[in-house]
Amino acid sequence: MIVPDTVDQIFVLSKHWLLGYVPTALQPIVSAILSVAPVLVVFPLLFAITTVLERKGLGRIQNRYGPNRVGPYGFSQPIADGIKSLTKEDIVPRSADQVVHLLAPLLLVMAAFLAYAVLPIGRNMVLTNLNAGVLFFFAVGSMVELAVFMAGWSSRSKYSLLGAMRAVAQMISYEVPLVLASIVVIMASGSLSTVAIVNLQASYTSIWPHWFIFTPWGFTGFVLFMIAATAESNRSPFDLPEGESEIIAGYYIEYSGFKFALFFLGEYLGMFATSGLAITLFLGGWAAPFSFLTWIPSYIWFFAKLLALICVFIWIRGTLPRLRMDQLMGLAWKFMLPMTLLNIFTAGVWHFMPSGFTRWLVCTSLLIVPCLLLSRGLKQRKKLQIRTYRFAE
Amino acid sequence: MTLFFLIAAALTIAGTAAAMSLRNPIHCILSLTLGLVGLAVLYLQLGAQFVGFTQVLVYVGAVAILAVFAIMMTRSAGSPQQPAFSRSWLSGSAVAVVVFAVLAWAISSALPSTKIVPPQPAVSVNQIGDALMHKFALPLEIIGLLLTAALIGAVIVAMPERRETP
Amino acid sequence: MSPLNAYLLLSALLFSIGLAGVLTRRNAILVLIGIELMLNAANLNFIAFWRYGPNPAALTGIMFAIFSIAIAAAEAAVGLGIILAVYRHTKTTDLDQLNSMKG
Amino acid sequence: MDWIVKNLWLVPALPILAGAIIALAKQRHRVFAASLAIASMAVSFFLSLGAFVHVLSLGHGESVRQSFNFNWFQFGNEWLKLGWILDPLTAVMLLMVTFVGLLVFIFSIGYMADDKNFTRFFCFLALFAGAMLGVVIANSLLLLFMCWEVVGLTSYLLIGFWYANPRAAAAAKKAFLVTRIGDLAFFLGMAWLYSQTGTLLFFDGGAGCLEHSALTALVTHTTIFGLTISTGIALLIFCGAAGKSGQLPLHVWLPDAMEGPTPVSALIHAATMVAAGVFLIARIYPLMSAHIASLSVLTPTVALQVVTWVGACTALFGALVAVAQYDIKRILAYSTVSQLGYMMMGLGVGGVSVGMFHLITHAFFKSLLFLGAGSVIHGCSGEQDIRHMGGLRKFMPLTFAAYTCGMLALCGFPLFAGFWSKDEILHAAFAYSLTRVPFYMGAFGALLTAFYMTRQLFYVFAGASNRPAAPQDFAHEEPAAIEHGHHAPHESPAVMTMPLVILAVFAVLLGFMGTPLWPWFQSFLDGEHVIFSFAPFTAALPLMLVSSLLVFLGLGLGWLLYGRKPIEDCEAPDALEQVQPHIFSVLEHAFYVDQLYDATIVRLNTWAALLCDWLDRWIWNGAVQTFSHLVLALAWLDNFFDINVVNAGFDAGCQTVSRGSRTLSLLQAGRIQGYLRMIGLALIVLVIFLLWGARA
Repeated sequence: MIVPDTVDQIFVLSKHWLLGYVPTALQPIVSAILSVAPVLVVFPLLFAITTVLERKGLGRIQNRYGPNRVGPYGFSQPIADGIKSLTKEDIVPRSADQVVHLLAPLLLVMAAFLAYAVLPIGRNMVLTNLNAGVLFFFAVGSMVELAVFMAGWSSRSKYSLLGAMRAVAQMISYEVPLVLASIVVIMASGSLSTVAIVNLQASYTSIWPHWFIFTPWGFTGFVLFMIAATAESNRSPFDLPEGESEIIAGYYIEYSGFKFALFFLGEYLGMFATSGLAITLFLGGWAAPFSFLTWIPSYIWFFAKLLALICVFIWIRGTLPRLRMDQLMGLAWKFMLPMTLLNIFTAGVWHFMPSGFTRWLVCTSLLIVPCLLLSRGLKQRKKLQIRTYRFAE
Repeated sequence: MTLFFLIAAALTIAGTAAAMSLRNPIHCILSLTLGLVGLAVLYLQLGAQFVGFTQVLVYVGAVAILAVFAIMMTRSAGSPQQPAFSRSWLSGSAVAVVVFAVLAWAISSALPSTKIVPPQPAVSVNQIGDALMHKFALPLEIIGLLLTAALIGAVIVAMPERRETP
Repeated sequence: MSPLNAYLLLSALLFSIGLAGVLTRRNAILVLIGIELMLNAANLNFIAFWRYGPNPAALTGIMFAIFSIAIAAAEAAVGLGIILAVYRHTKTTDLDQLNSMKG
Repeated sequence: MDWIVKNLWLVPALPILAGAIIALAKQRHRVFAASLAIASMAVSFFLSLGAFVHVLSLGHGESVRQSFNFNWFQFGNEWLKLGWILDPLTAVMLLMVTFVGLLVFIFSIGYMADDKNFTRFFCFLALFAGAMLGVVIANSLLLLFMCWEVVGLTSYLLIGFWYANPRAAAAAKKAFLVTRIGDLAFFLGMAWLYSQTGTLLFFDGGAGCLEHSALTALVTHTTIFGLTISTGIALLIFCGAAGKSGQLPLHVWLPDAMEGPTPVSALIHAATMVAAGVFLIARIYPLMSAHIASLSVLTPTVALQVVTWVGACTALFGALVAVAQYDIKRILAYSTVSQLGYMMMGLGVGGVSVGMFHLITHAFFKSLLFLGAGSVIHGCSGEQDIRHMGGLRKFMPLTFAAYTCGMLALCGFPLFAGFWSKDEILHAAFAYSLTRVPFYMGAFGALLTAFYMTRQLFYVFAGASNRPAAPQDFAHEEPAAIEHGHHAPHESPAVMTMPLVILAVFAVLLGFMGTPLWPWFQSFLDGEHVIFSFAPFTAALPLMLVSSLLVFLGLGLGWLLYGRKPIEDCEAPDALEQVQPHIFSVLEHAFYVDQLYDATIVRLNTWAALLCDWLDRWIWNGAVQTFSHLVLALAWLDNFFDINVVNAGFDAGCQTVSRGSRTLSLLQAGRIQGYLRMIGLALIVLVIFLLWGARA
């Protein structure tokens, strides 16, 4: 089917077409710009959509309408928010550290955007096909914590600092399981390059795709990855740092105006990036779910899966209560970490065992039993501990 | 001596110099991260992607945050009262300068300035993985052991004594 | 000035900056950072020699760099742990005051 | 062994015992002292008589000599033996000494009556007599030497009896020293003899040193200048004798010895002590005359020639000087020196008997003259200068008579004692085989003797009394005479004149025992039978005529110069002086021998003393001082070293160590960055080495 192929590669072809007009000297720079620009455009738009989607979704979950005043069914709400944030006065606390205060949101957004360089949106539609793509993703991902800390500390207020410290602690704790969960896929696929991983999953047996999610370690890996991802992006059950009921707005409390908007942009972009990675690792990236659906262009599949995950996030946000800080930490270090290690172990076992039902049985049991044990361990300590906060003294 | 190299070098030097000279520790650490990112870029330019990304991951992600945490916990976050530099800063910097001079002299005089530039060695993560697993298996194990030991050690050292007398 | 020399000079500069920081900073943490910097300078050397060295395929430079990074991280962790412990006892991280090991 | 030989030691022992007792007695026991001394002397005299008789009875030949030896003390495994001997020589001497001593003792009772040290005087006299007798009977040269020394001591004590008078003390000291020089030589000779012969006994049944075996041993060896050992020893012993008998070089002490009381001079410096030297030579005559068998017996040995020459010179010298003396005792002293010279010459030329005969006769008339002089001085209350005397013939007739007998005997007036003995000497000298010179010297001496005796006689006894109004020089006065106080000269009491008479008798008669007609004395001494014969007499007749002619010539000259016109002015120079003033003054000063000695030996002695003093003060003392200073310096150095180097050094060392450690500790300042800085520097150095090494 030629038509789907050209449609599939429409963006790639158009880029090459456009490059033809560019003098050779500037060739590399222009090609870079051309490939980066669409990403910079598409994902903020997605951000706008998700804000509306989230507010309407939460409303629906909470049995109320979301924003419906602005534009049809409130879908132009983001435009209104955007205008609001642009027009709001940018108040900077006097004692704040001006430079760091300004840099924090920029760094956050930049880190988020950098993450997309590696995600294969469509077939042959990856900004840079790095050999150590996943590693790049996590390297860039780690900058986010620094940005959060800068924001929290530079605004010189107790609440922002406390929120920042909590956010950083949380993000660091969940980065470990995040990485370990992804390692399972890397181990299985044998390569760090996201493109290779997707290509590996692009094949089909009969109509079933070879996605990793359809393997016991793949599925647990996906679940753990998603839990860690939500924690990474400070959303839903893990949004303790900026929980309104806790410490108002957490580390971006002193921000207002456009910088406030940037923080939100950064946060959502971070969420899209981690879910994008989840898609590439576990859900086959731009691969169609079924062999007969491959005619639909690859990027469509990527964004469809992305929207699905966003809905899941919104769904989780609406339903799960907020975790307490020590429960959050305990979950990370006492449940997630062992499970991911175990998952890596089962992936190893899976790899060496001959395929077949026994392999399924063994692996699933290997995963289910410890999961139950570990989770019971968490439930035992029911009584509330007196939370003691103290500095290093 | 491509322009890209110069930019990266300038970035690194600026970041590190600032890291060592700023008064506020937090600023130092942030500038340090900048410097280290510059260094990672240099690694990428040299073709060692894996090392560059690990560098960023380890230093920017972990060490910087750790340093910040340390600063936060030792209450030296605020603008420090005493002067930032130790009393005998002059002699220290003098020693550093002399060291640099000697190393520079050594470098410039020792190596033959071969103009030919060997081709960019293509290194893939697979090759690194293989090397790690085969030729450098033992060091890997040792590093693993060392990291766990360090982990436990750091925790024990930093942990407040259980029987803290009031 | 071959590229290798450039890199070496850069690493030497980095090293001496790190050394200067170590020798002059008063705050223990910053001294630790200075040390980190010196280690990075060494790493840069490794990669530079790997890149422009005779036998890039051997990957020794990279390996060394990786291990060095790992160790540096571990070292930073332990160092900061010690600094915290010292702070807990002496309530200060000022190196000039921490001279109880005086002879 | 007869009783007398065994107990011969009593003769010297009694006077010594008496002397000891008197020494313990108080000064006021004057009678007790005098009587004890005289009694001991008398007993000794009788014992001597017994010994003389015993010797007479012994007969002749070698058996005449009897000696008694005993062990004195043992050193090593040898016994030192002493002993005494009784032979004609001893017997004669014993008789002479004891008899003359007795008479002098008696005379000195009167003479010393006014002296407060009367007992002490007698103590010394007794001691002297005992010692003199010891010398006479000694059979061992050692015993003889010991008694010889005691004699010297007593002569010193007696000469210096009036020790308050400085001249007397000086004279005593001079006498003692000069005789001591002689005694030293005597001692060396004795030691040499002992080393050669191994014994000092004269006659020890064949083993004695004067017996044949020892003599032959001595004669065979020769020493320096080719002299035989016997001659060497003899000469040394002769020096001792010369010292004691006042021979030429050592005669200076005799004239000065007149400072002592007159009896002393009489006994010691006329009869006995001075005779001891001659007796000694007579005693060891066999040694003197020992010669190797090849020489004939008559040729005199070197020793005897020396004795002869010394004797002749002394005789002439004494006579010459006596002519120009003014002091009565000084004239007699020089006459004694001259007569001793004659005795020595007699021994040298004639042999033992000739010398001894003159000794015996001389002892009697010389002691007579001295005692006469003593009574004259006593009478003139201490005046001794003959120019202040005169015309004593009227005041002291008995003394004058005795004195003239003695003077005639001394001059050798025919038929008097002196004539026979002097003639014997002149005869022997005439017959001397070697030279005739001693004879001429002797003859001229005899002439001078006659001359100065007549001069003295006329000065003292003839003419008017030219005593000065007052005594000029107290020093010259006899302390005893001063007490008298009255000026007119008077005859001495009987106690003094009686010995004079006895002596006068002997002076006249004694000569007949040794005339050529009947030479009893000579044969007695030689141990032969005496033969009465005219032959020797007729042989000696011409010589006797010549000598008597000389005597008459001397007397005539004396009478010519001094007899004709009595001497009124005591200050007027002597008649002889008017004739030959220069010679007269030389003679008066005894050839300036005293001055010569002073100039040479005494000055040498003082120089030596000064040298020794200087040496001691500067050299030895200096050495000791420098050494002590050296030690001090060393000690100071050591102290200095100890303080500055050791301590200071140690402290400095410690300080440097502590300072060094302090500076080193600064390195450990506890500041980490300090250490790091140092490590940085080390790095730099290391790199430099590395590269610098690489390039080389």
